[in-house]
Amino acid sequence: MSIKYMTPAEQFKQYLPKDYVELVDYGPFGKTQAEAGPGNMGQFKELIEEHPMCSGCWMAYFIRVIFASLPQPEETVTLGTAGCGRLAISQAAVPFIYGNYGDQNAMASGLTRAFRLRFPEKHKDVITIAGDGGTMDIGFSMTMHSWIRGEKFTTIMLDNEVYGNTGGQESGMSPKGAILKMAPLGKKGEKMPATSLAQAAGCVYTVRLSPTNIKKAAQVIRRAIFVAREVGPTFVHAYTSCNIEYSIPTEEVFKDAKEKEKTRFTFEEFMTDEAREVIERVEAEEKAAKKAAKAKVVS
Amino acid sequence: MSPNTRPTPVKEYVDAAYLLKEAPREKKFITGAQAMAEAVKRANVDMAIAYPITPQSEVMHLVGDIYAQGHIKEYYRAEEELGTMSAIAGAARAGVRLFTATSGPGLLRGLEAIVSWPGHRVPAVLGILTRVINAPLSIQPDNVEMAYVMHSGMVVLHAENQQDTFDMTLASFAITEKVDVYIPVAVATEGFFVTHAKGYVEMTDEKLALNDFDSVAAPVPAMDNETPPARIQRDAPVQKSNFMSYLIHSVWQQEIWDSNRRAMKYIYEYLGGPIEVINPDADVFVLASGCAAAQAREAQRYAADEGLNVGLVKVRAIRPFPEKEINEAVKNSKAIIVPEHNYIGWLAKEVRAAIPDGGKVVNGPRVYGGMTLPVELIMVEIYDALGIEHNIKL
Amino acid sequence: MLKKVTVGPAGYMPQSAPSMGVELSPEGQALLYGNVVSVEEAMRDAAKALLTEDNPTIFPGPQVLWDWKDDVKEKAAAILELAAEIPNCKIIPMPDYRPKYPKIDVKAEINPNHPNLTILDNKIKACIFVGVHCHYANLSLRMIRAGAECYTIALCAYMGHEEAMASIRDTHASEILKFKEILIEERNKLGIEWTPTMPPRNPSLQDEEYTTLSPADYGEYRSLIMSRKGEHVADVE
Amino acid sequence: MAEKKRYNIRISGLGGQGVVTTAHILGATMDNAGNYASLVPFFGSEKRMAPVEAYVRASTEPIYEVGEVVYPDIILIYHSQVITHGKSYTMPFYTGLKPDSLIVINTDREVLDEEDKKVLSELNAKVVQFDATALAMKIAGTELATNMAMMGMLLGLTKLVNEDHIEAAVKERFLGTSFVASGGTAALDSAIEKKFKKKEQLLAKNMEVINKTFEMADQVDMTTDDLVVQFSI
Repeated sequence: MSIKYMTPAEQFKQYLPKDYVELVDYGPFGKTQAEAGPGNMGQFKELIEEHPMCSGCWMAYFIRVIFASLPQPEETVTLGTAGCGRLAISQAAVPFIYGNYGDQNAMASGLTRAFRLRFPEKHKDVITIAGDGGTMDIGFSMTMHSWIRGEKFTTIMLDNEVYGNTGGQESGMSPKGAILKMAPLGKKGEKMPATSLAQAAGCVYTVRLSPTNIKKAAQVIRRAIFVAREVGPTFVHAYTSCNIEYSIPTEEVFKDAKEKEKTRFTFEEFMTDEAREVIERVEAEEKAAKKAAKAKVVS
Repeated sequence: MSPNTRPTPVKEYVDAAYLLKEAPREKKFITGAQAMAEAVKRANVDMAIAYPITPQSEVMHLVGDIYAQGHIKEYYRAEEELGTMSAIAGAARAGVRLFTATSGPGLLRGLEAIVSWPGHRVPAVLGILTRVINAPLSIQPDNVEMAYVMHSGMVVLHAENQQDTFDMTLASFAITEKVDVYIPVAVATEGFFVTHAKGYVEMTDEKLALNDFDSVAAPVPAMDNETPPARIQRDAPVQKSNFMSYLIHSVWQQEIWDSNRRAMKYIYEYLGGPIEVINPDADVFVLASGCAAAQAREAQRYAADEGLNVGLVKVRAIRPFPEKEINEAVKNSKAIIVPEHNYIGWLAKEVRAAIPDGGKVVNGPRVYGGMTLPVELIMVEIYDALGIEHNIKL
Repeated sequence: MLKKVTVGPAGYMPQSAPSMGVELSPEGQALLYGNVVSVEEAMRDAAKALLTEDNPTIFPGPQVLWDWKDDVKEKAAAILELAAEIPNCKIIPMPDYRPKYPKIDVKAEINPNHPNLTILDNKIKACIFVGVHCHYANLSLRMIRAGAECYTIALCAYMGHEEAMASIRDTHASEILKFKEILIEERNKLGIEWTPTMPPRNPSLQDEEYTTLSPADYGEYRSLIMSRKGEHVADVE
Repeated sequence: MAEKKRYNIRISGLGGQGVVTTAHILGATMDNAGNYASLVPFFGSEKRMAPVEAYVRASTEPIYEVGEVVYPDIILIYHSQVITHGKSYTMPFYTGLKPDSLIVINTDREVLDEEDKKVLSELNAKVVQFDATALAMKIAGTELATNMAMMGMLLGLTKLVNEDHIEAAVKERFLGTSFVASGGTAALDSAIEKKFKKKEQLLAKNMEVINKTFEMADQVDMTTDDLVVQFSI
C-alpha cells in the first residue's frame, strides 16, 4: 500500500493545515466502503469538498460519488480534460492528470502501461473522467483506440449533453433537435450511441445510467474499476445534467435525472463472461469480509 | 509475443558519462535509423511508442525489434501521432524512461501534445527524421518542421550523420533526466540522407546500458501514488485569479526556458559543446547544422585544398542556441555562409539575430522539397564571398 | 560583491535569474545573490537574514512533510532543530502544488501558484524553502522576488536555485544541522538572547470548543455540515 | 490629484457587485459627454465568490492602448475583502498605483494598515473611504446600488462629466436592451426589477444615490495633505 506517501512525517503533523490532518485521520484512505463510502458521505472526511461548480450541479454530485466509491483511493490516479468536471476533480485528494484537449484516454494508456511495468505486483487504478465532448468528440479517436487496444483502465463519461464550460454548444452527445449554440436550427444528427460503440470497440464492462440511486451508482463504478484491473477496458456513461445550459431549476435537477432515466438514460449494464467472473468473485469476497467484520463486532 | 516469452539480455548498467565518453567503441557501417535504434538499445528505455510515417518508420520498427529482443520493457503501436505523443506524456507522469520518433506531418499532428511536454516537465527523447510538411505531399527531406519545434521549449539537437545520431540520441536520455533540465530533448536529422544512408558509427557494446530511470530525482513529483503530495495536479491549468498569481504562467514559461538554458552545460559534458569549429581564423565561415553540416564540411575541405581561408562552424544544438559560442567563433570573419535544407532559412535568421554584424550572413544556399544540397552550391558562395572569379555552371 | 539577485520587489515582469546569467553552483559550493561562494559564506549571510529580518519562516514542502522515504524522519528532525534556534520562527507548510480553490488559509499554508498571498499577509521578510520540488520552488522564489520584499533561502536536496538570495545545494539532514550551528554562532555574535523554542503549531489546528460551536461558526461552509444519525442541530442561523 | 486629460481606472470587487456594469456605464457616460473611453472586463475562470476586476480608460482624447490597467491613477475598491483577503489579481491592492492618485474604498471598517498608509502617503495618494453599501441600502433600499454610489463618488471627485451625462448612461443601462455583461447580471437585473416594479422608479433611486455621492464629493478637499477622507453614512 502506498498509504505512506500521504501520512505526515510525525514531527510535522502539528504544522500541517487542519484540512490535511483530517484527511489522514478521518479520510477514506485504507478504509472499506462500509467505513467510508457513498453510504455514509458526510460522516468522514471526503476526498473532495471545496469546488467551484455551479450550485445544484448534478455533475458535481456525481463526481463526489465517484470519489467516495473508489476501492483504493491511495492507489488511484485520475485523468481528465477541459470541461466543467475538471474544476472539481482537480480539487480532490487523488492525483489528477490534465493534459491537452481530449487526450485523457491516450495519456491513460501510457500511464497504465508504465504503472504495470514499474509495479507488476500492485493494482494501481487509473480512471479517466471527462465530459461528453472530451470523450466522444475531440477525444473520440483516442477513446476508441484505447478500447480497441484493450487498455486496462476505466473510462467515465460525464454526459451533460452539451459543452457547458464554453457556454452551451452542441456536442455529439446532444439529443437530436436540441437547439444549442452552434446548432441554431436544432441538432441534425442523433445522439451518439456511446455504450454500443464501447462494446463494439472491446469494452468488457459498460454501464449507462442516470445516477439517481447512490448505492447503484457506487456499485457500477466499483465494478468498472475491479474489472479494468484484471480483464480490460471498462466504460461508465453517466447522465450529469447541466442545469445552466438546459435551464433546469435547481430544485428540479433530481426530477430531471429521474425523467432521463426513463428515456435516454435507461439503465443498461453489459459485461463479458470474464468480467462477470471478476465481479462475482470480488463481491463475494466483500460480502464475506463484511460478514466477518459484523461477526467480530457481535462477539 | 507476450512479454513473458521475450528474452532478458544480460546487461551491465553504467552512468552516462562512462557510456558516452569512456566505454570502448567498435566501428560499424550502419544507417541513421539503425544508429538511432542502437542508441535506444543502450539507453535502458522503459517504454517506446510507435506510429509509422516515412521516413521515420524504419526507426520505430527497429525499436520494436529491440523490444522483442528484451532490451525495452514496453512497446506498442499507437493510433496516430496525437495519441502517441499524449501517451508518452501520460507514461511520463508515472516516472519511466521514454522514447518515440516521428517525421514531418506526423510531428505536426502530434505538435499539440509535443509543445505541452516541456511545460508538463516530460523527460522524454523524441527522434525527428525530417521531411516535407507542406502541400503538395512529398516524403522527401526538408527540415522546415524544425522551425516549429524550436519555439516549443524543448532542447533540440541536430545530427550531421549516423555517428551524431547515435551519440546525440544516447546523450539525450542523460540530458533530459537531469533535475535542473527535465524537459524533453529532440534529436533531429534529415530523412533519407541520414536515416536511410549508411555511414560509420563507433558504438559501445550493447551489453552496456544506462542506469535505471530515477523517478525520485526530479523537479516535479511522479504521479505514481508513491511520491508526495497526494493532492497533486502538477500540470494544472493556471490563470490569474485570487488564488493564482498574475505571474504564474509567465514564471512557468521562464522556468522552461531556464531549464533549456541549463541543458547547455550537459551538451558540453556529453557532446563536446554546442558547436564545432574548423579553422577558427578563417575569413569566411560556412555555418550549418544537420546534414547540411556534412556538405559544409566537404566544402571547407575543398576550399582548404585550394588554399582559401575558409572555416566551418557546425551547430549541434539548436536549442539552447549557442549564441555566445557562435559570436566568439565568427567575430573576426568577413562572411558567414549558411546552407540549409528548407525555404525559410531558420538557421540563417537565428545567426543573424545572434550576432552584432548580422549583415555578413549569406542567405543560403538553400534547397528544399527533397533536393540534395551539392557542395558546388556552397563553393559558389565561398568564391563570391572572397571575390574570386569562377566559372562553375550550376 | 556585485549582487546579481537581490531582495525584491523586482517589479511587474522581472527577468529570471538564469536569463540574467546566474548559473547553479558546482558541487561543494553555494550561491549567494547569484554568485558562487563557499557554503559557509552563504550560510552565514542567510543566518543573518533569518536573525535580523521580520517574521522568519520555514516553508517545508511535500518531500519532508510526508513520511514517504526512510530519510524523511532525520531531515524533518533537523529542520525542527534549526527552527527552534531561530528567534520567533514560524513553520508554514507547502503541502501540495495544485491551485487550491477557493483560496488558501494564508496563516496556515503557502501555495506555489500564489506564494505572495502568504508572504505579504504574514509580512515575512526572510524565509527558507526546504523539501519543495525544484520546479515549484523556482516558480515560488521567482514570484516572491518579483512581488515581495523577502530574503529567500533555498535548502535544496539537488542542485539549488538561482532565484534565491542564498542557495545551498545537496542539502540533507547533516547540512541542515551545520546551518543550525552557523546560525547559533551568528546569533551569539549579534548578541541575541534566545532559548531554543519550537515554533507554534499550525494555527488552523486550534481545538474547537464543541460545547459552544454552532453551524453558524462555519460561515459560508455551513451547508457542508451534515447532522449525524440521532444528532439534533438546533442552533442554525 | 491634479486634473488630467486621461484617467486609467482599476475597479476591484467581488462577483455580483456590479463591477463590470460600472465599467460599462462609465464608458457610456464618457461617450455621452463627447469624450472617449475604453473598457476591459476581467473575470477569473472560477465560478463563484470570485474577485472581479474591470478596467476603464477615460480621456478627452482618443484612446489606443488595450489590456488591463496595470498602472492606474484611480482605484475603486468595492469590497473590504479585496484588501483584507487579498481578493484581487494583484497584491497588494495598490500595486502599480501612480503618484498623486485617487483611491475610493467601500468599507464599513478600517482596512488600511500602517504599512499601506506609509506607501500610499509616499505616493501622495488620496483615499476616500465610505460605506457605499450602507448608503445604497439607505437611499435605494438595495445593496445592488452600491456600484452607483461608487461611480457617483468617482465622478463627483473627478468631475469628468456632469449629472446629465450620467443620467443618460444609467437610463441606457436599465431601459436599453443592448447591454449584456453575463448570465449572472441578467439574473440580478430581474431581481432588481422585481423589487422596483417599474424601471423608472429604479432609475430614480439610482440617480438619488449618485446625487448624494456628488454632494459628498463636493465636501472633499483634494488639496490637503490628509491621506484618508472618511465619511460616515
